[in-house]
Amino acid sequence: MFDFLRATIRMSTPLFLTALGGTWTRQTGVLNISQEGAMLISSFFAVLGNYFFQSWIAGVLSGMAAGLIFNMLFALLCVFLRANIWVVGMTLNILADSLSILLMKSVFHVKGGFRDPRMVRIPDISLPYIGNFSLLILLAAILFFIFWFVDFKTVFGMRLKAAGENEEALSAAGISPVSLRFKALAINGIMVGLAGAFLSTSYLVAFVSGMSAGRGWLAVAAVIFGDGNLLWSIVGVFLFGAAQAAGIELQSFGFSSHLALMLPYILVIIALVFKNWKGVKLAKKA
Amino acid sequence: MPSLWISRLTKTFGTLRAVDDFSLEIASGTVHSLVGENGAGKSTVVKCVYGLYSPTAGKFKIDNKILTIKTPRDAMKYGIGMVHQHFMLVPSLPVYKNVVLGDEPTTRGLIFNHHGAIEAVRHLSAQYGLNIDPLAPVHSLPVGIQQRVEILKLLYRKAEILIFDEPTAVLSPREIEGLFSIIREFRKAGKTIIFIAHNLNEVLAVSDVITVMRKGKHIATLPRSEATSEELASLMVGRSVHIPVLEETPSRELKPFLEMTRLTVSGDRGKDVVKNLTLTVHRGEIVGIAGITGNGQSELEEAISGLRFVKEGQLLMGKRDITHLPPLKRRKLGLAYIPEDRIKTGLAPLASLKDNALLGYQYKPPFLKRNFFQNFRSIREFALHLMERYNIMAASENIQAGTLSGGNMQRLVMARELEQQPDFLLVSQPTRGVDIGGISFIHDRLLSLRRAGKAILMISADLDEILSLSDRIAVMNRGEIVAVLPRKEASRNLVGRLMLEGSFVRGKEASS
Amino acid sequence: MILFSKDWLIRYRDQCIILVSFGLSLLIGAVLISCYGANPMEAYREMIIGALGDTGALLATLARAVPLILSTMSIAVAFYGGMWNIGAEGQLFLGAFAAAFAGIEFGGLPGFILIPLGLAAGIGTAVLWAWIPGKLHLDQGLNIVVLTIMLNSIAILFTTYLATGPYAGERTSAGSTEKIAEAMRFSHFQVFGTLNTGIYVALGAVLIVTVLMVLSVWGYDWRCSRMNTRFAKYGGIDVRNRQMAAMLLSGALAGLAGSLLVMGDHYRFLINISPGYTWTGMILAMMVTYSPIGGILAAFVYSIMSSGALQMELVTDIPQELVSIIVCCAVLFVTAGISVANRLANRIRED
Amino acid sequence: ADKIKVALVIANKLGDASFYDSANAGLERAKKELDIVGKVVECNFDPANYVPYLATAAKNFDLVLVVGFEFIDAIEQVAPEFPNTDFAYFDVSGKTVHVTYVDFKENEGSFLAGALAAMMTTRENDPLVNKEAIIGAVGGEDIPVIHNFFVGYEQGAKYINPDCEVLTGFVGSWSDPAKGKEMALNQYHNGADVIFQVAGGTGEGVIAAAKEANFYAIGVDSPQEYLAPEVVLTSMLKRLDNAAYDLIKAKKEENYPRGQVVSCDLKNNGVGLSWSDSALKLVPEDVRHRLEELTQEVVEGKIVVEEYK
Ligand SMILES: Nc1ncnc2c1ncn2[C@@H]1O[C@H](COP(=O)(O)OP(=O)(O)OP(=O)(O)O)[C@@H](O)[C@H]1O
Ligand SMILES: Nc1ncnc2c1ncn2[C@@H]1O[C@H](COP(=O)(O)OP(=O)(O)OP(=O)(O)O)[C@@H](O)[C@H]1O
Ligand SMILES: [Mg+2]
Ligand SMILES: [Mg+2]
Repeated sequence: MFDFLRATIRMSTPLFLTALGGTWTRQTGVLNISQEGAMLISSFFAVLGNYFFQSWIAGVLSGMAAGLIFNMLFALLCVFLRANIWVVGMTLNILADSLSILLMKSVFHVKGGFRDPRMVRIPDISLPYIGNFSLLILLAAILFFIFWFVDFKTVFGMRLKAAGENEEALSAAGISPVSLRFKALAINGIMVGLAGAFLSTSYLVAFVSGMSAGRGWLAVAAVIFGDGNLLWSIVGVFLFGAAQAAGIELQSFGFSSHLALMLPYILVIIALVFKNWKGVKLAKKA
Repeated sequence: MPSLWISRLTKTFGTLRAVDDFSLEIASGTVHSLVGENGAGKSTVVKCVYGLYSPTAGKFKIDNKILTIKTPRDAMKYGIGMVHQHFMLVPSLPVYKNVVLGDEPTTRGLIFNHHGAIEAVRHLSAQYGLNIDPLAPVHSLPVGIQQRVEILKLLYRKAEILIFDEPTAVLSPREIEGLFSIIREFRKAGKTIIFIAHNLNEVLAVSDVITVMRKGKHIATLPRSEATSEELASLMVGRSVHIPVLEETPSRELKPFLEMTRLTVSGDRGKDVVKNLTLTVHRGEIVGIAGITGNGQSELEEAISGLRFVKEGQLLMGKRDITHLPPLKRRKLGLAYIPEDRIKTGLAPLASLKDNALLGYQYKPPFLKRNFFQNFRSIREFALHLMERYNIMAASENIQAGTLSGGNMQRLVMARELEQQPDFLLVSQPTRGVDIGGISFIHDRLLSLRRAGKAILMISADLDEILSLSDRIAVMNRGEIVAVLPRKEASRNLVGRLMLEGSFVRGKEASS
Repeated sequence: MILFSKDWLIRYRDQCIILVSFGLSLLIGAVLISCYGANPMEAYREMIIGALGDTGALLATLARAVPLILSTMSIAVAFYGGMWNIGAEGQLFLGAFAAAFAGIEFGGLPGFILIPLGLAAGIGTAVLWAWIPGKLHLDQGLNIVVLTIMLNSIAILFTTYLATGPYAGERTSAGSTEKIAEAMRFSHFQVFGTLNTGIYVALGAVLIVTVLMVLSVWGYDWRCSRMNTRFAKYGGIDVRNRQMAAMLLSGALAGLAGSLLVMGDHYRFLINISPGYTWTGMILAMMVTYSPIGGILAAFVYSIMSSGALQMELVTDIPQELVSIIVCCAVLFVTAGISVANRLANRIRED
Repeated sequence: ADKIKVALVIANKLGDASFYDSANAGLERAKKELDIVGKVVECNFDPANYVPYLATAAKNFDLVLVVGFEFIDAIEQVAPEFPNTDFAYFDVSGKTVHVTYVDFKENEGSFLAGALAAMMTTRENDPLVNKEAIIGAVGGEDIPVIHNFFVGYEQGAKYINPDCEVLTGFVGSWSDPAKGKEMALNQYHNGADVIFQVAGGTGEGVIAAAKEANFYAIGVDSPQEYLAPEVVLTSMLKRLDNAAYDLIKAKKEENYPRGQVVSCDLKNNGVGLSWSDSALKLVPEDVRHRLEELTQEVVEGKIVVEEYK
């Protein structure tokens, strides 16, 4: 049970980091669906930075920078130019996949994956009772309190929600919703960058093409599940993280691997249906 | 005491001069009203003052000091505040958060100081007798109170000059009285108030000075003591007031066409906003629904057109039960509908003019061949026909509808719906935003439909329009029809009073 | 504003933006190629020679285009009606497996029954799989993008399970079913490619959908539903049913793409049967703003580029992913261009 | 004379640190030592590429090395059309005109891996193992060939210790190392202390898990000890590199085994465990000795290693 919890936490961490910022962008009224791409591209850049500077800090920083730039591209198109978020988001996801391979081929001359013994893994820390875990998990826990604090206690958190609910009210009060959205997306980008760095330089120290493997999407699902509420998003994150961990755990009870691996996806659908079920009668209303 | 100077203000939208070389001095500590017809430029003036529009030319001064106002924030800096026609509130947040949004009290510059905000709001509320619970969530409040929240926002920002753009349009009479006493309270406290309203009685009741605008120009400024409503009206229109064009009702047997029986309809928040409404529209008559905006008219029109679910009651059209029919079936039975919100409902701004013109005809010959294929030639011809007949100015029928000017968008919707030769026309705010020439054109069209024996239900906030066009006038108040009056019995005064105080005469004249 | 007074420009505005964007992206591609130290003109020429240089290459390019065109159309029809069906990939997989299933289980039947049966199984299963998110979205208001993404994973895992477990073929160590009955196969036109007579079925389907979108009143209804749902309802369009129809049609096309891959290209279900046709189809459909004719053209151009990409990679060492990057850039340019153009044209009303 | 031109056609991409990279290593070595022209053609797991890319390669090269079970249909379709080109199809046995099949008995190699794991897992005085006789194996996608590894692995383990329990699991992807790591940790927590990875890019996560949680891992296809010399016991090699090199050399020396089936098994060192320096340090002398005996028994046919299905 304890191991299952630890696995859940590890598997939730990238979703968690992504969903924290993602919830904020959602609060400002922009659902960022390019998270999968942002995570992948920042995984790559985390490895790149790590390799060139042989320092995990440089890796994490370049991962965050990549996430930031990627999200700013999204913001430029969707917030500033008001292009359709689905079109831009989907395209950026696909672009990130191809771009990571192109870059890997250009820099490392391989296309499938890259590793090098000189790279430095993000250190683990060790606590009594709890044991070893990545520094980034500790950071995520601290970040959670910061996000919680900012979201519920500060002026900034209040304005984020106002931007999503009635942007005119906010601009009438002299605050630009556009700049708030840019800020939220920037924070989101940095956080996704952390998630990407976690995948490629903490879980292991290598980049494998396509290694984000749907985690960005699960984070988006958690954000939609939370519907702008930070705590509900986190509930979603742990729900989906636990489902992923269970997908592994169940195999040791002899479940067919494919069926066990479907679990998180089925759970997302069930969770969404339960949370949003409107009943047939209401739905009939025009 | 500072007074506000507006000096030679001009604001153009494209080729339109919405405000034209307008100058005015507003003395401090007074209530200064702006009056004028729809589109006279009143809102544009105050929006320029508040920094929502940047003037094409002109200056603002307070005590001979030139103001640089680029954004509402700049205006607030000079103590200028505005209560918008549409409230700028965040519904899910409580009152105090709405009030302080953008200028939040903080501890250590970061943490939102809930306690401080609540106290500040409570204090202000008590000081001006506004009587508001700072903790109530805004969406749970009635409009009158929501408006006070808007006012609190200004007070909180220490506004000295308060602008009210049509604040009474959404209020009940009791609430209007409340607002006026608040305004008087402000004046006593030395604040300057700029007040815009269409109802001249209201204007006369609350103002110290009244300025008349017409077509963006300054026409006259009168002290309250020298103003009468007749004089103001003729100054506003620039000619003797429009005489109703309605010819006598032909005395023939009236056949009911649209029958609404005990309709109940819920609003977006789930509250019943149309309650138990019964009304009949006959062939060959125009029934006007008068009422202050927000009394359930929008929901009623949506219910009749099929865009909103009818909770209880029955809708008959030509003896057919249409209560739960989809819009298409209603259209087939002869309904045409000119919605209140032309841009959000009446048009698809990103689609071509042609596509917009076709809506409602798409399944009819000759636009449909073999029941399935679109006949592009006749669609194009139809669009061109509408453009010509209704004088829609556009470069081409392929242009995006959103690129048309506001007036032309109106015409497009109007043209499309009228061209259906409907048996029943539901029209909401037929001339809102339409210029003088357009107004009489539209009125003529409505009347000729009536002559052709069609049934027309007209919803309008413009009392004069209602009075001049309707055979019968139904007055709506809080989701109910409080009276149905034949035109002969409907005086401006009576209808106005019914609109405001529905319950006062309910029952007496509510039968038809 | 003078720009918007020329009628042809108003009419073909989007097409112009698309062409310019595509040109720009080719330029970006050229810059990237130069970064590899290669001559862009030469690289592009290799690409075209590799794809169209001889009959074999041309047929191979066509073979590649068939599933891609179907996928593009599948996405286009859904998006055109305002349904963000990201789930076509899963629909394709299920359709493909269902067709293979029919071909294995009912292998004894004659071809004139078996072929329609295979197509019906493939299309029907995919339609059913598209119906689920359609229903949940339209009637329950769930987010269709997340739903369809999740359903993709489920469908792909499930078919993989079937193809490696209960329906695993012999001697196919990598996860694929048995070959389907001979009678159900569309025959290949040539040895070095998988172009097969199934292309006629594909052409028929594409034609039908194009007619639906361009010429029929459904196309109009879809357009209105997408551009302004409220407006469409107001005008008497049954938005819900039309959008559901778009969704199901999208599923049908994806299912057909899958069935043809099984019945024409590989004669069996493979667990990696689609390398992401519908994802590519999605960016192509978005690049041409869901226009069916544009989609066909774009899919064909893309097939040329990706089919020639190997030649290019062999000669110049430039990764094939370049092609996908070029197209993604084009989509971004197109969306940015169109939203800027819309904003220029539509005055933003401040009140 | 012209240089010999060799193409290596692979189903996915290079950079998996195992299967394809191993074949590529052979090609690279041949390029260096044999003065040939070599190119790699990557098909990116796109079934639409298999036939045309194979055909393009066959047209332009003298010898085409094909790696990936995915080509099973493609090779039957293409090879007969190019009688002048030599083909070598790795990892599958079959019969198509002049194609040379290079069949790897991964089950035999896996048998040794299983035996090694079973011997290590109960070893006393080794801080990396526990007392329980439990070992693990992590696969990428759940496909038959991976089961073939597992069958041999399990048989080897049971041969050493009939009570040895073998945990197996699949990640469902060749490119999700994070999940691979979780899978390995899960098996570790269930008592497994030697885990065999057969998971491509995903397998990197298994090795990362071993490094972090301090248990043993066994690599696959290529010598993977370098990824974590302190915990990777050895790797179960499929010597695609040697096979590729030998075939190219044969081609150059004009004794190419056209149309034959070349079996790569324990006997001819086509599969086997890699004994790099770090492996020699980790695996005790007696264990290695026992493994050599087992190898001998398999080679002599005293032990018959089962195949999947
Ligand atoms: N943002 C805008 N873009 C284009 N035209 C505008 C805009 N705002 C106002 N107008 C036009 O400017 C003119 C003046 O409008 P304004 O809103 O000031 O009138 P008003 O006197 O407030 O009318 P009402 O009594 O109806 O509120 C009108 O013709 C209106 O159509
Ligand atoms: N972005 C644009 N592209 C093309 N034509 C435009 C654009 N904006 C305005 N026009 C045209 O310029 C003319 C003047 O526009 P303007 O907004 O001033 O009209 P308006 O006074 O608001 O019209 P109305 O009185 O009908 O409301 C209109 O005929 C309109 O069609
Ligand atoms: Mg106004
Ligand atoms: Mg043990």
